[in-house]
Amino acid sequence: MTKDIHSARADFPILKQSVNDHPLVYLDNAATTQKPQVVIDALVDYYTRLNANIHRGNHSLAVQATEAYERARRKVAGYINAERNHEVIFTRGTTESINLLAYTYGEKFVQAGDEVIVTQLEHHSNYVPWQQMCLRRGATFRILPFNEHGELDLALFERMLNEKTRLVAVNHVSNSLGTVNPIEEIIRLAHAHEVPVLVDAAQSVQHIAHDVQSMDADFYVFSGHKMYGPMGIGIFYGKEKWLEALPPFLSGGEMIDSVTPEKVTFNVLPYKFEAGTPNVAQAIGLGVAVDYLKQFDPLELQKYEEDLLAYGLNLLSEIPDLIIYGSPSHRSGILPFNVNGIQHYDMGVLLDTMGIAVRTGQHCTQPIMDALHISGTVRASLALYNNREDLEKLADGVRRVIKMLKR
Amino acid sequence: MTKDIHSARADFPILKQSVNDHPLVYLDNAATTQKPQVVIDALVDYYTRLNANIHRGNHSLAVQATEAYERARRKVAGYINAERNHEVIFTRGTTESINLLAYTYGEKFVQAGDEVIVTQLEHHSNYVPWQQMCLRRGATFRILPFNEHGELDLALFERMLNEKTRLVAVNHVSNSLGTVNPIEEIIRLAHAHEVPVLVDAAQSVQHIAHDVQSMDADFYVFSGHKMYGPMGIGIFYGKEKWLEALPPFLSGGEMIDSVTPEKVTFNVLPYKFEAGTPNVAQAIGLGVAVDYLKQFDPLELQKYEEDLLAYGLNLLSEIPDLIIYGSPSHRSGILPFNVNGIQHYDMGVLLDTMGIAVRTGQHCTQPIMDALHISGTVRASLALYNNREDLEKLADGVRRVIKMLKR
Amino acid sequence: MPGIQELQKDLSDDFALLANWEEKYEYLIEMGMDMPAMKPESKVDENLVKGCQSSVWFDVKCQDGILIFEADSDSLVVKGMVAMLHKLLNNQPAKEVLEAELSVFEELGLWRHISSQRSNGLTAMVAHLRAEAVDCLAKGG
Amino acid sequence: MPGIQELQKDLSDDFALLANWEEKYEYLIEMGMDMPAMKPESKVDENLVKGCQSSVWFDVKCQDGILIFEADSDSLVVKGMVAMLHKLLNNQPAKEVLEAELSVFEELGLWRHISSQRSNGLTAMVAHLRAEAVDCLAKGG
Ligand SMILES: Cc1ncc(COP(=O)(O)O)c(C=O)c1O
Ligand SMILES: Cc1ncc(COP(=O)(O)O)c(C=O)c1O
Repeated sequence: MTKDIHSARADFPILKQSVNDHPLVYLDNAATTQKPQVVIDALVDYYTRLNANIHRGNHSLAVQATEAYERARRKVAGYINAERNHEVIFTRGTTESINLLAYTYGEKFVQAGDEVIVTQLEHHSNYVPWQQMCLRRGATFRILPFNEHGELDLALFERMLNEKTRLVAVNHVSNSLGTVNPIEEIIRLAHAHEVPVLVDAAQSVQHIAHDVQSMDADFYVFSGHKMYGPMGIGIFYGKEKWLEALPPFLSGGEMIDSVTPEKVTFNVLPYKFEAGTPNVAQAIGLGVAVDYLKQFDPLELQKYEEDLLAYGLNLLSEIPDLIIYGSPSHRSGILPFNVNGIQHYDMGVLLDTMGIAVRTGQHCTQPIMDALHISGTVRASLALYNNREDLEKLADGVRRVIKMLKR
Repeated sequence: MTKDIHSARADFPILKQSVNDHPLVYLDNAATTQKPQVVIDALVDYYTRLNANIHRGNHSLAVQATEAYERARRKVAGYINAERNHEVIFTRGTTESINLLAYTYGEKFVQAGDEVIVTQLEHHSNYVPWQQMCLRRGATFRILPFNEHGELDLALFERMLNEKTRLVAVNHVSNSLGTVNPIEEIIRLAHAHEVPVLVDAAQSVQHIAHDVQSMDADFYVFSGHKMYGPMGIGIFYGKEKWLEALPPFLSGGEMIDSVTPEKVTFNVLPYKFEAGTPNVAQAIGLGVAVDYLKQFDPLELQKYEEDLLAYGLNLLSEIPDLIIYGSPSHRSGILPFNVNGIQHYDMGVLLDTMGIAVRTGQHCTQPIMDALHISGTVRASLALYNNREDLEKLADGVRRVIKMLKR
Repeated sequence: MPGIQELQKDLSDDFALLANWEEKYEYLIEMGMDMPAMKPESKVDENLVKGCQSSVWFDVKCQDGILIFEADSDSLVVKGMVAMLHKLLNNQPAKEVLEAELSVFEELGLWRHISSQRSNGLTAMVAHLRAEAVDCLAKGG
Repeated sequence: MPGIQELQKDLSDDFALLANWEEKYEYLIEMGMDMPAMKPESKVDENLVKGCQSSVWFDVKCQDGILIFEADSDSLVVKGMVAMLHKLLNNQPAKEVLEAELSVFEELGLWRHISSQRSNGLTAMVAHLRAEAVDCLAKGG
């Protein structure tokens, strides 16, 4: 039995709130999603019944906490269909995962004159770490631009790949435009040149495909807090052969096998990359978020969210003077817009007075804004608990703001 | 009105549990402490009422969450008496804080031939990052040994300091022996040679002095989960002049001011060091833990814990064949021991059958174990909710284990 | 010229008549639209109080210990807030500006979400005006 | 020689008589003490199943498809567990060892905290014996 998507909203206690005397309409899900009660309960349960430092302890709490933590890893591994559980590393979030790779891969595999390719559609977190790594290593930082639809040009990408290319870092879904990039095709082309690919799945893992084996991703990263899990937990997935080849990133407790003043030997995977006390509570919470998501039929969920997005785009496009950015053939979860003559910031503040939460500004994607020659957008972004009414309120709100400001 | 320390125990719900059919006696506090109900409630409240991504948002939830996060920073800054709030950086924990410094300070200030001093009393997390950094930079990794009391020799330390020394990294309290190191004296000596000092306060901030200005620490790091706060949050404090001088560590969202393909300018302190979505819930939880701690009179709290330690050491020392490690003139929170002929591991497992949680093994301090020529110890460690009865149960338990194993 | 305290009282009385957040914001935005326009040539970089999502310009002069300023913003909401500051602090003695407790902002609750913005916030703007007031006093003294 | 299933049943019956965790552990430790001693010369590095906090040695031989082994540990608790494995799996056909469902460990719950230990855990030991059983079958077949 799969769970009915329309029943989801009731599982999220924060959505019952009023904000500025209006029932909350939460449309800032690309920034962070809200949490179902089961995830909140899992945290309470952990701290009330189970809390202990894990792995090295042999008292009962430590053992149970260790088991719960490793169970969470297996759940995540199952969710993204990793071949092996130890290919799943817990980090703090997408940003840390990408930095982990930029430091370790850079140190081991990138030399002066080499090239790294990112796209113009990236979040700063999948842009700046590569730019900085290229600066450190004397490598060339190359940027695949997007076209007038907000899409990447694969023919151009293929021409950029060459024997100096060491890595491609690309998001599956753009957090700013919602473009769904042809990730399988990108990976296939890169692999044809024996170049590994990092997939930034921060905006895709919770909405569309998330099978790392079928897309053949070498590295795959995302944040728990954007997929209904707690803050402070994220995933760095890597194929075993890569994880074995990379040096460790952070060092300290937990990732050590043995230490002498002269040298250290490192622990096996996944521990080699998990220095210090792990975020046990948050990992367990993420496991529960995965359980929550797995109650839904994945295709039904995807269809529900796609229909919702189409409905919202349609409502907005009927508003005079409203511009929607990008027209990719496949878009997920994001409604990016502006109204001529109205500052995105003003739109956000005034929608908030009506209890409608959207985000405004650059969304950590200055390269996109620069390419579009704008200072920012209003961004409404969807989650599984949103419904048509939310989008109707958004469209009504936008019309009211236009009336307030355009006199 | 200050809170009575004897009332503390009732604030920690997990302590009401039974483990293996015995009421839990939790003596693994150096690994992680339990959480008072107010901290658990703060997490629930956050996710039920406030959850949003912070700083860049201008809807009400985002603003309130931002305020709560920055309020937590101010609370922590007040607690450690930082001169400026932006000297307090949120990280995942002590280990990340130390790695942050090792990477950034190493890159900027350490050249081939330079020297870094740590002590033989360090946790792997304050040992391996420096060792690895020295390997990367071609610097010399120097280790100040401890003497037969488990204490550092300051005269020797002074002789090790020279014009090539770039940094001293030392813990305030050893997590393995409980030695309280003469931190003011160490800092004074280092500063006389113009060498900055990192204080690993993971085992001290919650028990003894925590005034960074009076000890004149250049860098001061600790973990929330060891001071009654949530997992997944820690602090990296640095004097403003140092934080301004250091390059950023992780890059990505939040720590950027502006980005072009060629270059990036970084945000101001503290954001320069906080890449990616911060652990908002956990930071707020840590702020509440600080509030909780501040209810007690600090001197009374310290005295209570000191008396408890003395009481416990005394009880243990009466047990035949029991060895207590170290005899420092000032010890905090830690009871490290073994019984002749009994594996520490067996002691831990069998105490656990009686509901007594201790830790056994190396405690991430292999250099200490190697120096003592042992494979590990049993470690009982204290928190403010422990009482004399806990220690009596521990001593009784140890006697029963001896009876079980020595026939 | 009424004092800052009196002006604050007037403002809070005005706002008290408004029924809900939207009306309050509407009133705020109107105040911005009614504020005397800034000379275009004053909108130069050195007058910019740089913000993250919107820009604010302040052109501040000091005449005999009195602070006189023009201001503008590309955001109408921020401009409304600027207009409130203008109503309260323009043409006031620098000394008064420095000592004023601007409780009305807290009291109305209207811009708590603006005030905490990192750079273009109320705090930044007030800090800017206070710094100018200090300079003005220094000159005068 | 009784089969592994039968032996498991016996063990769980024995443990069922014991009142509490301490007694169960006492019984376990006794089993370890009663296990035939390992030849000191067999305690070499290649027989070590390396652990984090305690060491376990296994010296496994294969005779006509039958697994024969000696074992020891410097931890009495682990040695007790090793003795249980010895009681169940020593002198059993490699094929049986490979196919055995060692449910008794789960059932008794006694060593859940040992079994999840990273390296010196039950899982590691069972995996070691299974690998030896595979070798033994390969030789035999
Ligand atoms: C002295 C000391 N330093 C560092 C650490 C590492 O702290 P964390 O695991 O929270 O990063 C610990 C924790 O065990 C410690 O006791
Ligand atoms: C596409 C993308 N990548 C990376 C990130 C950074 O994620 P986090 O802030 O959780 O580290 C985000 C979040 O905004 C994102 O949308």
